[in-house]
Amino acid sequence: MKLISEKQPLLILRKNKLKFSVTITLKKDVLDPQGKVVQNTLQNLGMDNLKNIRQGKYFEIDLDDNDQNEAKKKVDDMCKKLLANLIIEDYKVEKI
Amino acid sequence: MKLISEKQPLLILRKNKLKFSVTITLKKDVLDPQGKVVQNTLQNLGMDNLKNIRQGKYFEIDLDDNDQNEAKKKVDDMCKKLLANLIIEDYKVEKI
Amino acid sequence: MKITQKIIDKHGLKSEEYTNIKKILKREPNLLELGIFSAMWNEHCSYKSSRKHLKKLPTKGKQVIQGPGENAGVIDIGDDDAIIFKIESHNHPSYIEPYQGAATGVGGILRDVFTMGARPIALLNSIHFGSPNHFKTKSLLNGVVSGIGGYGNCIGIPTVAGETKFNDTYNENILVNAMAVGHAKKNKIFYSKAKGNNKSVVYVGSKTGRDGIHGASMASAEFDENSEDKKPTVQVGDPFTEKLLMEACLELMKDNSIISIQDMGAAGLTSSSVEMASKGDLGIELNLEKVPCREENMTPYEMMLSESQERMLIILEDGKEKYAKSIFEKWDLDFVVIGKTTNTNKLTLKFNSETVGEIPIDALASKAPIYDRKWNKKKISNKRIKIKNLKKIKILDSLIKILSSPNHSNKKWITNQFDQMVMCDTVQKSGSDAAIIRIHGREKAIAVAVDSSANYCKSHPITGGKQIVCENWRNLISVGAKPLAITNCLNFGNPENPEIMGEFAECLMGIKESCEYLDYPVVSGNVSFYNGTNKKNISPTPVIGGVGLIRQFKKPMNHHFKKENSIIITVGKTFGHLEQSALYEEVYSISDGRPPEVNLINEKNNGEAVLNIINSELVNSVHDISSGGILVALAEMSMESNIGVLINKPKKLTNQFEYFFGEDQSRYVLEVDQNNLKNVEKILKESNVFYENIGATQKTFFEIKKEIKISVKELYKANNQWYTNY
Amino acid sequence: MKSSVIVFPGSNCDRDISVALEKMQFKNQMVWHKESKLPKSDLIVVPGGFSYGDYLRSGAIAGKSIIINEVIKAANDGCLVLGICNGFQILTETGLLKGVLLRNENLKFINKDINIKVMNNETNFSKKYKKNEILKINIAHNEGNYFTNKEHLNELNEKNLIAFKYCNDEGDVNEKYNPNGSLENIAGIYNSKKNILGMMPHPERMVDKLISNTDGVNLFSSLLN
Ligand SMILES: Nc1ncnc2c1ncn2[C@@H]1O[C@H](COP(=O)(O)OP(=O)(O)O)[C@@H](O)[C@H]1O
Ligand SMILES: [Mg+2]
Repeated sequence: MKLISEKQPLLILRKNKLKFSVTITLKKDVLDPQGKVVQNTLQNLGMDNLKNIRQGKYFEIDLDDNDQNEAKKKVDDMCKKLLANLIIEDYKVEKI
Repeated sequence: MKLISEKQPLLILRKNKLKFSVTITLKKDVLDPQGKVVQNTLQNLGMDNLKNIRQGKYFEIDLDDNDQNEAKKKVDDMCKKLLANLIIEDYKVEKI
Repeated sequence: MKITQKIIDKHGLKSEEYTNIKKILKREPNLLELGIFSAMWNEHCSYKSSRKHLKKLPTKGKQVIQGPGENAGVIDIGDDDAIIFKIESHNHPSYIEPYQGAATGVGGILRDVFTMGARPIALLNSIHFGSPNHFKTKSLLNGVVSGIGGYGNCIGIPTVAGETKFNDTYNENILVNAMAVGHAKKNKIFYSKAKGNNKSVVYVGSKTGRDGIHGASMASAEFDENSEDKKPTVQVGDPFTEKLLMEACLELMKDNSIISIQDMGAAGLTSSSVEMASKGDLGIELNLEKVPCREENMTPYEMMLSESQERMLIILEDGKEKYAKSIFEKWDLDFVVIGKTTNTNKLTLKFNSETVGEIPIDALASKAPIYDRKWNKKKISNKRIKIKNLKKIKILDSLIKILSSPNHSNKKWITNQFDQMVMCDTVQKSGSDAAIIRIHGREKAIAVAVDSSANYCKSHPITGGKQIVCENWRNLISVGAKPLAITNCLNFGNPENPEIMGEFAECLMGIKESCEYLDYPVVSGNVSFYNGTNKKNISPTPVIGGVGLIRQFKKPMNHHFKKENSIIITVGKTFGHLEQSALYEEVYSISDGRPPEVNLINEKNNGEAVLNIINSELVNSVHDISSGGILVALAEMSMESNIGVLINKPKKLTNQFEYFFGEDQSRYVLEVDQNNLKNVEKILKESNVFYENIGATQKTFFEIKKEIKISVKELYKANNQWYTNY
Repeated sequence: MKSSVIVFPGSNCDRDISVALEKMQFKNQMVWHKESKLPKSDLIVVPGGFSYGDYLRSGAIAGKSIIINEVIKAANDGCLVLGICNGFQILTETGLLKGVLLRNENLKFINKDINIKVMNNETNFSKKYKKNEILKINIAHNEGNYFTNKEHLNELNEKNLIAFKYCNDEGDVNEKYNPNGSLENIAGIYNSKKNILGMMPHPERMVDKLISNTDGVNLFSSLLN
């Protein structure tokens, strides 16, 4: 807080909570046993028009950061390091 | 294919695959042990600005349907009937 | 598509091998055929480097019903009961994707066992990780353990024993070996050998996707910087479907519908169909458009090489299709007749009635290349490391240091993640020398354990090979079981390197010697070569999985001290071998000394005497003495029950470290009631076994007279914190 | 006493419970999930395991099966229903029991023997136990972390509907002895009519001295009369 400059007080004083969503989906040809069972169940329950379901993961992430680009990069980093397994999964980060 | 009417050939001829996404999140007051552990792990990895993570589920659903509203209702129905446990979860359906 | 050099290389075929293929076919192969050759001639399927050496292993015995060569080995445990078991590696996939790699490893080995008609009753594993300080180790450990549990827990088969080790030799190449044990009726065992012309070939189980295409080649390729590119070959396991497949197969097996059955493991549809035809001296014709596919537009190449999990191939008796189909439909599984047996001795592949590939079966099986690879004898160093030259340490500090090291810490953090009790026949869970599983509804039980010792094998492959068989044998004896037979998983580096091939050849010599002497034949196994990165090979790590029989089961024998004031006896002579020991490794970081000698005569003699004592119900608890010597063995017995010991200082030996931490082989600790002592001594004397009375159990304190005294609780604490703090 | 054990694809403690029931002299039948009729029974058991792989949420898909409607009907007519582990999860998914079972707090599957305390010994399931008796019973689950809303929790407490709580050897109920993060250490609950019991621990694993202990026996013998 010592570094507040005259020019951008608002940006820093405002408690800067940025919120991102991350969706993680299985790569195209990777087996999705969960999605398959869910799909069968829904079809058995009479949902005929249902063609396909794939299941994935979803995260909502709050960051304290001033710089949105910077923050997004961090989320990206989290995905690579932990949240997604890039061998079988893809991920998408979005500001919400 | 015999039923194509003059007025709406395109709509029917176009193989009408509608795609929806469903995100399911835990209600606010429900404990999210997964999110918490993910959060701790990331913080241990040095992600200091990270304030909060909540984990949820994500689905991509393909329907064969002509009417988008109708289809969305069906997805809504799927959520209520199976995908979400409304005691602890909220859901959101979006056309993608 | 024209077959270019690049395509050949990509398939991992050597140019001599390609020339050979052209000679066999008398033409150029097409891409599909090339893919099939590459899968079948691959190390993983053909055992081309190992076969010559494997042949020397003893595989026969009164107890053996089926030795190596089938999906799993089969042994006789009396009455009309048979035990079917095997161990297999899933090292490379587990390094790339630990959860799924380990999970599908468990799934794969289970299929090998229930394919033969057995209901699986126990799972074991041997997992080796790099140094705990290596940045990948923690997530690999987490992923592998939860993957093993994830699959076994879900399918509902108890995971009851295993071993977990850390060593920087595995930094870039972890080992994940899984073993499955099943029970069958002797007259209801199913084999993969096809019989009869024009019989239906049926595909059952999950649909085929683009999983692990060329997984088998991956498992036989060294890792390099680009290994991350090999990602998509990892498969996702579906234990739920496997459970259905298992129940469906076992249900169909009650009837006489099946001629032969084979799971689709490495190289999927290719290896299963070729193996069935080859064993039956038949041909096989497949109509690939009938293969149930998960993805759109899959090509014959993809179908033949896919390694999608949870699939089986069955050859049915005439007229049984409808009945069999009804069973698989009940379990919501695909069931499709995709071809038939022929008498052409060829693998004929059709796609929409067009022939897309045709290869003589023997070219893929019996004519697959065999290499007599060059191997060098290990140069054994004569370096002697004496404790006198080392810096001063204290006995208690050393003990604590060993007990709190990752390799010797209590493994509950791992085993609590496995369902060990499901099926309600687990008499003894993880934590003892061997697990005990009751045969359902009977009074008999089997004991199972897995063991390895990479340090021993590295520094002296022959002795190391000998030692692991003996250690495994000893672990079964310690719970009162008569050891019957083993399975082995041979994890080695690059066989094209003569030093590595030498380690392989010599370890096998050692294994053979012990197995022969102990009448402990090898009935199944698996070889995993090319473990290592960038020319850095792992230490040789053969893993032995043993099965023993407890004929009349009364109460489980284990190593938990039962009472205060019982006498403690060590069986077997203590010489004080430290050159290769837990003490040297954990306290001095020295791990290149020679392993202790193995004396097979003593091994057998001591073991049989101990078994006799257990069977005569003269002993309260038993533990073998292995890594860490007498003191660690005693500490383990104490920590399980919070009963202490009072040990006398040895008289003859001058060096206490040698006495208490020495790793001489063929030794056991026995806890004996005062009033049984005479009878125990009588048996030991009559069997000419060396033994020593070293002290007694006592309340709460772990004590060597005038040397150390510590509460057992404190030892327990030291032994139980590494994993939770990691 | 007639019992029925419902078998879903992926159930894996079905054999274990039927062995236990038969050992305790129940006349037991296995009922396949696709069946639309339940045999006449005094006790229905929904066993442990991984019905439908526990995909989506544990118990969710079994909660939509054909047979489950029959179970609901029977339960509403007062039939005794016991859900063990996955069975408990299924019963909450059907609404027969309120609340949910979340992922274990440490996110790991947990298999071990733990202590539980009998909180209410005046039900058809527990009358052979002493009040506050401490049992050692095996747990084996991924999702045993019981959660419910405040009103329901109050109801559970006020109406004495908590069947078992995790505790230590001495019967101390304390967060320290909570293996999975479950609310108030709850290990099992009754519905308001006390004809339905859902519990995470596996009593069927505790009826044979040779493999464990016999702390589960009294649950079955309570049911017998
Ligand atoms: N990964 C594992 N899975 C199951 N059990 C394990 C595992 N690792 C170790 N164990 C168990 O921990 C105990 C100690 O292992 P170990 O020290 O290797 O035993 P031993 O020296 O008798 O061979 C054994 O009962 C073993 O079965
Ligand atoms: Mg041992």
